Amino acid sequence: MRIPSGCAIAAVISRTGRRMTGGAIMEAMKPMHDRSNGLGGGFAGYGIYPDYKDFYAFHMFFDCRDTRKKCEAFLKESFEVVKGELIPTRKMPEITDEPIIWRYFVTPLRSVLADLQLDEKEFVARTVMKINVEMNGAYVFSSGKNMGTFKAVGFPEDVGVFYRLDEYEGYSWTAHGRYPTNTPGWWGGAHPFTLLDYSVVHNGEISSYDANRRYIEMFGYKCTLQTDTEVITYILDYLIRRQGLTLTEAASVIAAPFWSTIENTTNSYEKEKLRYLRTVFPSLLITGPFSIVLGFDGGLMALNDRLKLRSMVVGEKDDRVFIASEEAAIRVMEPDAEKIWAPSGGEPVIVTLKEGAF
Amino acid sequence: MGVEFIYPEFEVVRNYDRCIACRVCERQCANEVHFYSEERGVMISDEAKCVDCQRCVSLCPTRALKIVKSDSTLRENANWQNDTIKEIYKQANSGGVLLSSMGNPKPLPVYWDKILINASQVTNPPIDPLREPMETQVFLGKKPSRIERGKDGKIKCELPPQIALSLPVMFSAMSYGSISYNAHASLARAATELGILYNTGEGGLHEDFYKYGKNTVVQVASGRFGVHEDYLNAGAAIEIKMGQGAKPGIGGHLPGAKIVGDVSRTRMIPERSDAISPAPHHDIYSIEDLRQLVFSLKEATQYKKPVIVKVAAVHNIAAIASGIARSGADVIAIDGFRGGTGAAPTRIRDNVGIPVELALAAVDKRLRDEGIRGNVSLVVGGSIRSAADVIKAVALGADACYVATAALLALGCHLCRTCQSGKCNWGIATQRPDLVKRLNPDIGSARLVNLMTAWRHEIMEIMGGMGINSIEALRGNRLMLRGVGLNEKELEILGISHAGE
Amino acid sequence: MKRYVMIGGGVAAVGCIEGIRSLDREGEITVISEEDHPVYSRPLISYLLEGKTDTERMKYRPDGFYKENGCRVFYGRRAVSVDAVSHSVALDDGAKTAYDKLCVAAGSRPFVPPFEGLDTVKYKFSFMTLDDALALDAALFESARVLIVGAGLIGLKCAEGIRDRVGSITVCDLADRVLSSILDADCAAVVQKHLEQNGIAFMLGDTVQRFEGSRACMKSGVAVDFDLLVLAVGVWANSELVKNAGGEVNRGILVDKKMMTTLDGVYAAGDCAEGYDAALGARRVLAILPNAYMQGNTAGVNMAGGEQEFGNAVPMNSIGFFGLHIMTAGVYDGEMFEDAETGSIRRLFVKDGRLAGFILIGGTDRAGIYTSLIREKTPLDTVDFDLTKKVASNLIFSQEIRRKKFGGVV
Amino acid sequence: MKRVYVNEEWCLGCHLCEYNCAYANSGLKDMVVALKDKKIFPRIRVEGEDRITFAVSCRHCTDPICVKSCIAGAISKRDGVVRIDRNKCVGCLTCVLVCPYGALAPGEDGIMQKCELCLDNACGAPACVTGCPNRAIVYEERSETQ
Repeated sequence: MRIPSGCAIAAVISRTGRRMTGGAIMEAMKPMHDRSNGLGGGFAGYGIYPDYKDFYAFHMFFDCRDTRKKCEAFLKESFEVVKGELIPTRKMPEITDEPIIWRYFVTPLRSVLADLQLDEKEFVARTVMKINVEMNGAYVFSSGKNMGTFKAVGFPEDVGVFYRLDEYEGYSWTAHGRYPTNTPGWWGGAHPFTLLDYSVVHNGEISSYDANRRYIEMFGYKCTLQTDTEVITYILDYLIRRQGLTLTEAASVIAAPFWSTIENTTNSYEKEKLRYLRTVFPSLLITGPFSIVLGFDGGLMALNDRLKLRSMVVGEKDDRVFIASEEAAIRVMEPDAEKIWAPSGGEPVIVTLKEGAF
Repeated sequence: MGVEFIYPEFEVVRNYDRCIACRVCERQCANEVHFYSEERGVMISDEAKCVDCQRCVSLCPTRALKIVKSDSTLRENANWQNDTIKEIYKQANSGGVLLSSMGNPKPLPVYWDKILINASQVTNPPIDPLREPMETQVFLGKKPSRIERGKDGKIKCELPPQIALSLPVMFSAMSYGSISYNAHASLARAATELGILYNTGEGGLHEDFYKYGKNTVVQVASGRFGVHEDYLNAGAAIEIKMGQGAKPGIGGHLPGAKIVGDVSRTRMIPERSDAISPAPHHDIYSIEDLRQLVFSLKEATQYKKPVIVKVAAVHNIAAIASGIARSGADVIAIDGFRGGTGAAPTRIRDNVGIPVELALAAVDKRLRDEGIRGNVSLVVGGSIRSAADVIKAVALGADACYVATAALLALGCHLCRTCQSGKCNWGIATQRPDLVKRLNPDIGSARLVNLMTAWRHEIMEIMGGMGINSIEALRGNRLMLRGVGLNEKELEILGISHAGE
Repeated sequence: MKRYVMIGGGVAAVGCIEGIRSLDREGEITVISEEDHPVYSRPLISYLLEGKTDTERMKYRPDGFYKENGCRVFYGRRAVSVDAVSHSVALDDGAKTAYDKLCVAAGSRPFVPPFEGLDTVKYKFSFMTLDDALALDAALFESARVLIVGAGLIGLKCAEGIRDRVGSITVCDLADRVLSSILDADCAAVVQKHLEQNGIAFMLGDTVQRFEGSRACMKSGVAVDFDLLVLAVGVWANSELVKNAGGEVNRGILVDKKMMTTLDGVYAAGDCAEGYDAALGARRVLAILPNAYMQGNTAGVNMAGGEQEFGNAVPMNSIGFFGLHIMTAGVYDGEMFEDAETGSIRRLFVKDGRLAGFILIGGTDRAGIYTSLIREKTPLDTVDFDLTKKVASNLIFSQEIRRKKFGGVV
Repeated sequence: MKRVYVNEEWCLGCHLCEYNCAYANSGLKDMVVALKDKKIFPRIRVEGEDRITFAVSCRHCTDPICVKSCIAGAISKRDGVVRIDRNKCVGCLTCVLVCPYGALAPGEDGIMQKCELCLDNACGAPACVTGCPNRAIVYEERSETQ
């Protein structure tokens, strides 16, 4: 069953790679309290594990100790696990029924990769899919390097406190508060959704969902959660990592310009390229309202659906760029934010770290 | 008479209070049902000849005519129904195979009618097609599976040949010979105006219609009628016809009486010779043979034309489609068991093949399971009756639909299902010049354009309701469909949930 | 501003006025009309007697015609001379009217042979003008015995017009057949029979030797008693004005295809003019109404400075008696093709591969198609001549010609 | 100006134009009442046989010879439309003799009648055109060169 939802999103990045605690982004979610309904909140932080930056950080939920043991054994068959630990949390009345929450810093064994003739990232991605699809009671909710997602059932500001995000420092943060209209109230269903270092927070409900899902599943992705965000995450992974598209090109696939706009494009390569991408990936066009923030290693991309059916504003202050569903959230993070603007539909806003900044 | 007598199926009811004896009915009936009695000074009818084509009814200026089903009945019998008994009589009279035209009229399930479409409420806004752009364009053809870049980092934008359609509908194959010059002219002109394609069928392409080549699919069928190099290069795509939904497993038969003048020249066969297409292509006895034909045709057209392989929906259609998807073909066309025909043995038309809805669902799933859905586009036909059917087909996974019967209806066909007689009173399924001229392509093409324009509006309206503003986001979007009154197995094959789920 | 003068107020003059006005809205037009009536249709006088029309409906143009066309009309005035040098016309009241362009549309007058004893006949009538008709009308009575001298168009139309109002009608003519100017012997016999069936008696090949009061003594020796005498022997063109002014005349005033006489600035049109007959290939007087209008119209256009030729005039007649229609056109020259059915005759005359003339009695539908073949000199090998022989139909033309006729602006 | 044009390629020979014409000019509201058991005298006539048929009605010529030839002055051309004043017509058929298209024929009463484009009857536009099932008769503007 697919779960339609409305939501609040927010994000911040320091282009100079200056590390910020998770405190500010937690505050940003407060004024948008009404956009969530307590059934899910989450954050992604980039640059938070400098000490383990060469290892994939798997954040996992387990239903019981046995599952965890079984999963650890499975991981050790093909990964070197350099560290495994409980993710530190605060006990608080607002957050209940928590599963067992662990993180592992891992790297695939060279011998395994050689045997399978697989690229390292592809192997990691497949492993994540395999655990999530096949291992009952175990769920990988974060799998990138030097980044991590933190999510739970609850209001986002509470989720931040629960995960002690004020104790992490990263160069960029994204956040999400969820308003699902129907939910099993499951922790895995909260945002951000991630695969490798891609994380997506999303506000909207996409009408193209099953067309996108049935297409992307041809390439080994398994949409287990029936949420829009999951499929968007996989689409972006597919386009960027596997097809080698740039962020802008990927944006022009999922929020493709209208044919009439393409025909009026003056730059001939640009026109040919847009026409080509739309013809080649028709099933990855996402319709319906959405605003998303894609987090990746070294940057953020914000994108609206091509009709801009969901609100999203962007602002700047010095080296920082802020993105949120509402301007109020930006003002909380930086009362003096400048140059606030609402990007038009289908126009990606890409912010990357300055060369060598982090 | 006597044992051979079969009571006429229809009655001509003439309201003599209204009849002004203008004799339009007499002049317009190629079956010679009506005539004027000089002695009595009134019009009279021989209803035994009536096929209920409604031509006289439509042209009668005082609405003095109607045709009704005869109520002269045989004793009721749920097992031996009237039609069954009459068919027995006919066969006992003639010793022949019964012939029929147009699609299967039997009360078999129409899955389109058991599928309902979703719409947005609250959580997701419907889109108003009058205010927002709504895209219905589709491109049929193989899609590359990998993005390639040149040394300069730019994407190499060469695509395999594609068929561009302004909406996901094409006019399906009807040969020149089975239908008239003016019917072809109407289809060709309408397709051109609409930015879609029509299909020559297996009868070749009349020289007058080469100018509509950009909007033409040229067909290569087992009889190879009218196939030559210029023909192959004349169209926007080539279709290899392996089978037809109305008569899977058998070829075509156009009687010599229709092979006259331009028809004979276009088909490149002598006048008055029967045009018999064999059941198989005699150079295709297996899937690898098909691959050879696909590539022969591509060679002959410098790889510039997409190749469509059209098959009838039969039991193992998913496996067949999987084979075709790996044969080099660019598009697979699946023709369901309700598809029309200019003439087919009645038993075959009514009993062979499977519903296109199930075939489509199975094929789309199979190709996705095998990861080769992008190798080919899927076109489905066989009684696509409305914009809703198109929407449902696309949501089930079709790239586009083939439409023929609906197009003929727009041209005036009243589904009397006697195309095989060659006496079509509407100027469609005939080669008699006095009948052919009854279809003025100015009117015919305008009506086809009207019909498709109406469908496009409806498609946009329904898409907008679903919050979808481009047809590609609908393709294979089965969550937008729900079944009603379908059993678990049917739902499973269709890949949709039941309404309420 | 040009000064135009018309001598005559009939149909040719109307054609001329309308021709002038098609180019020149300003010029001054003067009409000298001997008759004291606004323009009316002379051929309708028999219908007037028959009761099929009246003097109001006989008006050829609506009442405001002259006013709307800015014409000055002198009713009841006769032109007595034309001075072609000083460009003026003298009227019978002594007045003179100067012109820049003059159109002589003086028509014709009945020709009355010098019958012996004609002066002894008390009730004798011509049948040409409205006044003639009104006079005859006043004289008719139920038992009247009428003798009509002349079995031509005028005499026979007169007979038809008065038949129901008199006791008997006898028509005599020196010619051995009716309508000798337009019918051959066979056709004339058919028409004569039809007229006889409708109560008209004939004495053909015979003529009056002398009148004795109300008795005509015929050359054949027969004596015919009558109450009323109608003289319809023929007409003379009124060409004297031009002749006296030095213009060339023959049977009528000689005009070229532009309707110009040999006098400078002087044109002639209608029954008084002798113009080009395309069917004959020579000039002759075509005293029929359509011709009068078209000649007048051509003259008018040329007088106003335009360029127009009337080169395809042909003799033609449409005439009916008691429900039987007769149409003729052209000349009866060359090979004849006949298609006769009961009660109808169709005779086509073909010369040099073109239709030269025809006679239709009975079936006259679409006869204009034949007329146009003559007028346009259409080569008959470009039409379906076998069909043409049977019926006047647009089916005789090629598809391409029909496309132009019915799909184009004509 | 708009005229009636005929394209015989599409004429079916159904004769509906004749009946629609007769009805339109009958002044009656019901076609049955107007035409039942009556011989019709339409102002448009279908000519031809079998394969070739076409309807003929007044061409409303630029330079109409009927107007010039009418001995009663009953035919005139106003606003591009050639009309006949049936009150003045005496039925001499001179117009039949001169019309190169064979477009005129007498009515039931022997008085001439002709197509006047249904401008004065209840139709307002030619009934033959409206009723033609195959657009063989059209009412439109065409140029001289067309």
